[in-house]
Amino acid sequence: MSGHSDIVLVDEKGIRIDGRTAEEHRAVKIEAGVLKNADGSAYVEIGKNKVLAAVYGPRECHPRHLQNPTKAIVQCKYNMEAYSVGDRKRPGTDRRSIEISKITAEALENVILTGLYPRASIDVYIEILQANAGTRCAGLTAASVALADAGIPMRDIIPAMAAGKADGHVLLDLNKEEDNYGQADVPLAIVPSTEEIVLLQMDGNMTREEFDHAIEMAVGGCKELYALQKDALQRRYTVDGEEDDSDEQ
Amino acid sequence: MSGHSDIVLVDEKGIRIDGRTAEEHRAVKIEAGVLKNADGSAYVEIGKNKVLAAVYGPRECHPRHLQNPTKAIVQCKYNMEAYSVGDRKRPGTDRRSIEISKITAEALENVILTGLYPRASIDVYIEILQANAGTRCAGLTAASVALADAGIPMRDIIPAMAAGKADGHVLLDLNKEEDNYGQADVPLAIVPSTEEIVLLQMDGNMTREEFDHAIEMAVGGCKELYALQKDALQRRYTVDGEEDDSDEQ
Amino acid sequence: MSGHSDIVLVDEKGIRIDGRTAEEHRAVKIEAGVLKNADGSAYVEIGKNKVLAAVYGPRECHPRHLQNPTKAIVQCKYNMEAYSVGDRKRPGTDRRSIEISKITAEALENVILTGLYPRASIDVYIEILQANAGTRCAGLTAASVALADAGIPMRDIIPAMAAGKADGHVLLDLNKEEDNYGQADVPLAIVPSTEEIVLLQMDGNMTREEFDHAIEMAVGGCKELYALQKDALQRRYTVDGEEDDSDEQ
Amino acid sequence: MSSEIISEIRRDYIVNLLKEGKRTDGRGVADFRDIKFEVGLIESADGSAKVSLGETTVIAGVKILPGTPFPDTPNSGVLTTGAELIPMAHASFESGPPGEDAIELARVVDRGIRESGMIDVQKLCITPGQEVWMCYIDIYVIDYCGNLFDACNLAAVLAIKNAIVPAEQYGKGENYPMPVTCTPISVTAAKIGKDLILDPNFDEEHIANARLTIATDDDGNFRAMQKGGQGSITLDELSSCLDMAVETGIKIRKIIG
Amino acid sequence: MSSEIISEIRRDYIVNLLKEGKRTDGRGVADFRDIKFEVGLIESADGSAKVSLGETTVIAGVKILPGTPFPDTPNSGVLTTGAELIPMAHASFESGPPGEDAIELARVVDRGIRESGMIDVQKLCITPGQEVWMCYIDIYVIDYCGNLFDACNLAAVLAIKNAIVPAEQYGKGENYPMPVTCTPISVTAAKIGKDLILDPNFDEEHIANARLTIATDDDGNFRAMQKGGQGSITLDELSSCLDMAVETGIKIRKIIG
Amino acid sequence: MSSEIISEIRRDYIVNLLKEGKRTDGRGVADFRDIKFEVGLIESADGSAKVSLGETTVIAGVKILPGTPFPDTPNSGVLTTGAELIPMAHASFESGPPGEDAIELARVVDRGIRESGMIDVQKLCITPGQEVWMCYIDIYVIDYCGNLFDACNLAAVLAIKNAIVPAEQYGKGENYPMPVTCTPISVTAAKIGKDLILDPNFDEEHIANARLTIATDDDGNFRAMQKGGQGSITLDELSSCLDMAVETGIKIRKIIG
Repeated sequence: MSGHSDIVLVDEKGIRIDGRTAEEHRAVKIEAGVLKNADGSAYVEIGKNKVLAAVYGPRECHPRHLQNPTKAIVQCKYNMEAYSVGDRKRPGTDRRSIEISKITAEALENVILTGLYPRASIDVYIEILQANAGTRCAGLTAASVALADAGIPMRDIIPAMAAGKADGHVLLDLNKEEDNYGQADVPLAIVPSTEEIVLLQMDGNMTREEFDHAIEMAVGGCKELYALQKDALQRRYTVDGEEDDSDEQ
Repeated sequence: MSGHSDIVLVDEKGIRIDGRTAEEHRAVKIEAGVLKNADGSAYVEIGKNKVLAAVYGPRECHPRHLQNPTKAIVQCKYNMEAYSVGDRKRPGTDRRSIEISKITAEALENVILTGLYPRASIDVYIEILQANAGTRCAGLTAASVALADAGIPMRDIIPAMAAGKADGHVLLDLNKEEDNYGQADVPLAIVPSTEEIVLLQMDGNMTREEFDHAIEMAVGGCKELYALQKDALQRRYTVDGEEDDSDEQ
Repeated sequence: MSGHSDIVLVDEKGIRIDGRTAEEHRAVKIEAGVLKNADGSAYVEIGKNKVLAAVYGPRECHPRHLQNPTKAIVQCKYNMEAYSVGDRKRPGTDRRSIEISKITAEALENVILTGLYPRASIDVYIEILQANAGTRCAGLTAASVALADAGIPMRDIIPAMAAGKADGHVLLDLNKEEDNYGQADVPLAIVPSTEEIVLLQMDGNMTREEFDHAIEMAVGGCKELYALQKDALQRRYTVDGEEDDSDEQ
Repeated sequence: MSSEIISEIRRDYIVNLLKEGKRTDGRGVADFRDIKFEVGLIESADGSAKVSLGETTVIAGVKILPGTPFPDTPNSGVLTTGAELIPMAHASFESGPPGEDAIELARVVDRGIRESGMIDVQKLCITPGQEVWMCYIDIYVIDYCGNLFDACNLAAVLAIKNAIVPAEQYGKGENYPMPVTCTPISVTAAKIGKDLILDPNFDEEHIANARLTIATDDDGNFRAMQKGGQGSITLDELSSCLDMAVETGIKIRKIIG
Repeated sequence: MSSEIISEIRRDYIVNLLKEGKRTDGRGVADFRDIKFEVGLIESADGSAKVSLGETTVIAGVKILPGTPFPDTPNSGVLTTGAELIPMAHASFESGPPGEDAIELARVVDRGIRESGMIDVQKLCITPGQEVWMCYIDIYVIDYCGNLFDACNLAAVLAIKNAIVPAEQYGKGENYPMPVTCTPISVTAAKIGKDLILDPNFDEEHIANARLTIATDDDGNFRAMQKGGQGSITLDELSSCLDMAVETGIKIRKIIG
Repeated sequence: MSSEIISEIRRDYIVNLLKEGKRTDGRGVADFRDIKFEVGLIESADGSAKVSLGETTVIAGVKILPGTPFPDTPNSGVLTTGAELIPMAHASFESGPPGEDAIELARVVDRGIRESGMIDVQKLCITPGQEVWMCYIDIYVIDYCGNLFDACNLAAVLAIKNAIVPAEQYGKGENYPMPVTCTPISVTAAKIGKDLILDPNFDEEHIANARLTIATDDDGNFRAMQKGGQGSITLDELSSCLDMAVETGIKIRKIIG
């Protein structure tokens, strides 16, 4: 969010540098069940973002002092691979990853029926293979599908998509240039059936009007993504859950 | 203790750069019971040193393998806050803090009736808000008051004060310039009722005569400090232990 | 293994820079039982390498989750002391030490009768006081003697020695210059009674013929070393196991 | 921060009171606790502030040192915000490097300051492309009784406004006040059952299912937000929080001047 | 990686089949599982490859940045190889810094590449003595079903062959392909009882007493080896492994082109 | 180092003997154990010494490298002292970074050397303000049988006196001996009950309630002290310790030459 740029991000016809209109999200590809060992998994591409999510559990909770006698806990690790960004990222957790892992786990815990598995842990691993603005949303979107693929009971599947502002326009699903040189970013995740918000962050500068518009747009984007999540899960099960899928990545 | 300086630290009349005589300590302010959550707490200013101490316990000892079946253990963390010194101090423990924490805990354990609380831990936290030579003594002085404020049974309250040498003079309670450019520093803590030594360090260069003089002076300084510690505790309890005190810092 | 050098490592008569022939190993000194506290210990010099090994155990295994209910585990720490190499080595483990510790433990576990001590740990510590190419072999050689000195039941004692290639010649027991400027290094450890290989690494460039030659040479070197290991243990016990030995280092 | 540490009876009491729009400490749902503050108390810092929000107390200090700019912002000073949940502040806090709660706290406070453009980082350049001022904002929580997000935001903002760039000390010209453009104020709402309250105290915070922190600038525009907790927030609730954040921001700006 | 995680019945089944020269997945003792690969899949990397060896899947990416050479090799680029056993890949893998298994894996893969001279590091010099290309080879195991040594070797080799030195991006002249001289191929044998098999799957790997990894170059010369495990290997077995490593290296070089 | 590891019977035996002024190993209360030493044993170090104090054995090595001075002492070499309580030395020592005992040990040894001005750091300047010699003194305890403070002090002092500044190796002129001005000797007393003894062995150290280490220089002046342990020391006892430290320092200086 530098807000400063000589680049024109939205032209006079309202078209963005990657050819999209304001309300269009990037191309999405979702595959469920792409790993052999994990209890559930998913691969998601949103534009140039490439993300894998894997789920293990419900399983015994380690370390034990984190066990909750009334419900399962949800643990999440969001990790950017070394080659996923412009400069090489040094392996290991950083402050940004820890924050994203925390809010992702909180969002997922909202829909998982954790009460069914006292003392257990449900572990979600998100690996960013390639990053291009919007990885936390892509990661949460993939994690939801992986949880469904693992057969974890949930009250709904969570899609996540950001809206933002660039060149003064409210835009859906910012790409890297819009994120770097734009004026605001609002990642959002909702429970589609109820429109409840389970993840919301914002940074930049928005009036109330702009913000309301952004939320409306992001809710719309989430709903489109939701359809694609369900479609991926259907494809997964119409091929009978066979494990022949990793070559589709 | 560089021992080298063009600065005159003690003038021909025996007056030090901050106006004190050789046997005078810096201005002292002590307040007991300054925090809401801690079981006991104290705030101490000695010259430009500003120090907070908090006590939690006796409470269950973690990690468990440190438990002693015959008495409570005393754990201490001395910590310099990032902005407390000239250059910013990076957060996290360093070797100096670890050493000071160790000798502070040993001194306190001397007076605490640890035998009353087998398997328990008494945890002392010392935060240096502003440092100006003498923080380990100020910290131990504050910790003693915080322990008393927490109602931990002790055979006495420990004051701590250094003597040292600068410009060839033996001086009480070195300030930062005297510490940086002087020739010796002798931090001391005693049990006032018996004059037993519970903390003693020394570095620099002193003859036996100078050292004996320094100890005598430091013992005297400790006794003056002791009166101020007791006074702070009295003030604390004459206001009936009300928790309206943090604004007095 | 840079493989590039202007230095002549082997002259036209087949003599190496330290005066050895191709099949000669460096001078070896082995002493068993050199420490007071350790259950077993050994000091080994191979050329300019100076190595201490100590053994504690069988003793209770920590951390407990590593315990094996059917046998003892063997844990090894190989450590280069700060002053053992040309540049100062920063204290603490590095990736190289971790790898060497792992393969050393695996080799030793091969000959120790671990089944006799379920749930126990046998801990081997190798300290490199001075390094000059071949420390992993010297360390394993010393560790074997230390285990025997500790009275740990073993089916045999392991010697370890490398062969390699420099200036196109296959050579036994490379020294530092040969290791730095030569073309290959093959550390080997065997069970002398059966010629089984329990440690083998190789890096560089060797034809099948050269490699076979190197293995043959290293096996021969190991057997010579084995005689010296047994001799050291005999000397240790003919002085009745008295603990007067640390001055022989 | 698990909710288990509040007893069931206490929880019911709080929830039942809230149904009548009341809180255990007598506040209305949109009321903040008393704000007390002191600035400049740490002479070794270039700026400092101690803030109490009810019984929650935090200290923030700013240290400003010359350093090297990031390659992609060669003419901008560098901001770094840290928050330490030291064990002095609560029996549940442990020694050691910051955990996920402290990291989230520091990053949310940082975003409020950074994204509002509160500090004009262009004015923290010494030699373009070569040397800039590095501003370290370090926040220590010394007494934790709920709502650290807003207490730490206030302490950081006041310490920054109190700060002087120590140019003389480093032979870099005359000292000058930190170049401040606005006063970002964060306002945190907690959702307990279906009720929204502002500035949750310890007990309220620990029975809340969701938390929403919103930072506004002097114009009432939104500069940073963070939803926390496993609970959800409806679009209507979001709208209420936005309204309250703007209104309360105005009030707090008056209090701290 | 203890052998306890394979049941006794499963172990007996594998061992008994092996006595007849058969394996549970129908392979002969010297057969590798299917090798599938895709290169260039990570656009943010300068080179990348995804390799599946049966159901084991790993991704390797190469990042190439300008940096300072080591004082003793002032005209040579710098190689660094890392391997991460991320918890996504197997229930037994834990978060955190690489453990001894990951470190051994990375170092053995590194040796195969480094010691074979696969990369002509002299051609990675920008300004002699001052600036060279730093090549970071990062390997992530995403699905672990046995024989990581060979899968990671293949992924690293393919990612390196796919890599372009990004000179233009840093104003250091024209981009050029990674200077590759040969294709080192590692072949891992496992010893189960008295039998040697190549490319062990998960179950085979966990009941094996010893492991021998051998890397050969295009000429069939030996460039790196690593024996692992508590078991021993006889001189005859070593000889068989050397033969198989050369033969299989030729086959794999054909598969990956 | 808890006292629990010495049995009650052993403790009583030591204490009762001490009442008669006797020690379990036959020494008088102010006697040191035998001091054996060897210098220059580590050729890869620039100076080294191995010291045995009875059965306690430690090795110290000095490495000297060119480096950058601290801004506030631009013409002074830099000293760094580390001590490692490696698990080889005692069953109670664990692997890992130095704990509080090792840190206190290293810092007390460091103070004796630094504060006595033993090393004339001005003579370790290469180019004023730019380049100085960095002296790393690394001490490894290889057999721990009590009184590490004095054993490590001796090993460090002897290694320093043995050290040569390796100027030629770095093209910085001719090699020269470490510029040494005096021989600081530390003497440690332990207090058991009301009795003071010097050079405590393992058992004595573990039943002592307090410890006092005093370093003197060649003139018998005091350069560093450290009281340890939970016990207290009276002013009279302090006076005795000061006397003994001076007297014993003279004796030890004769032994080590």
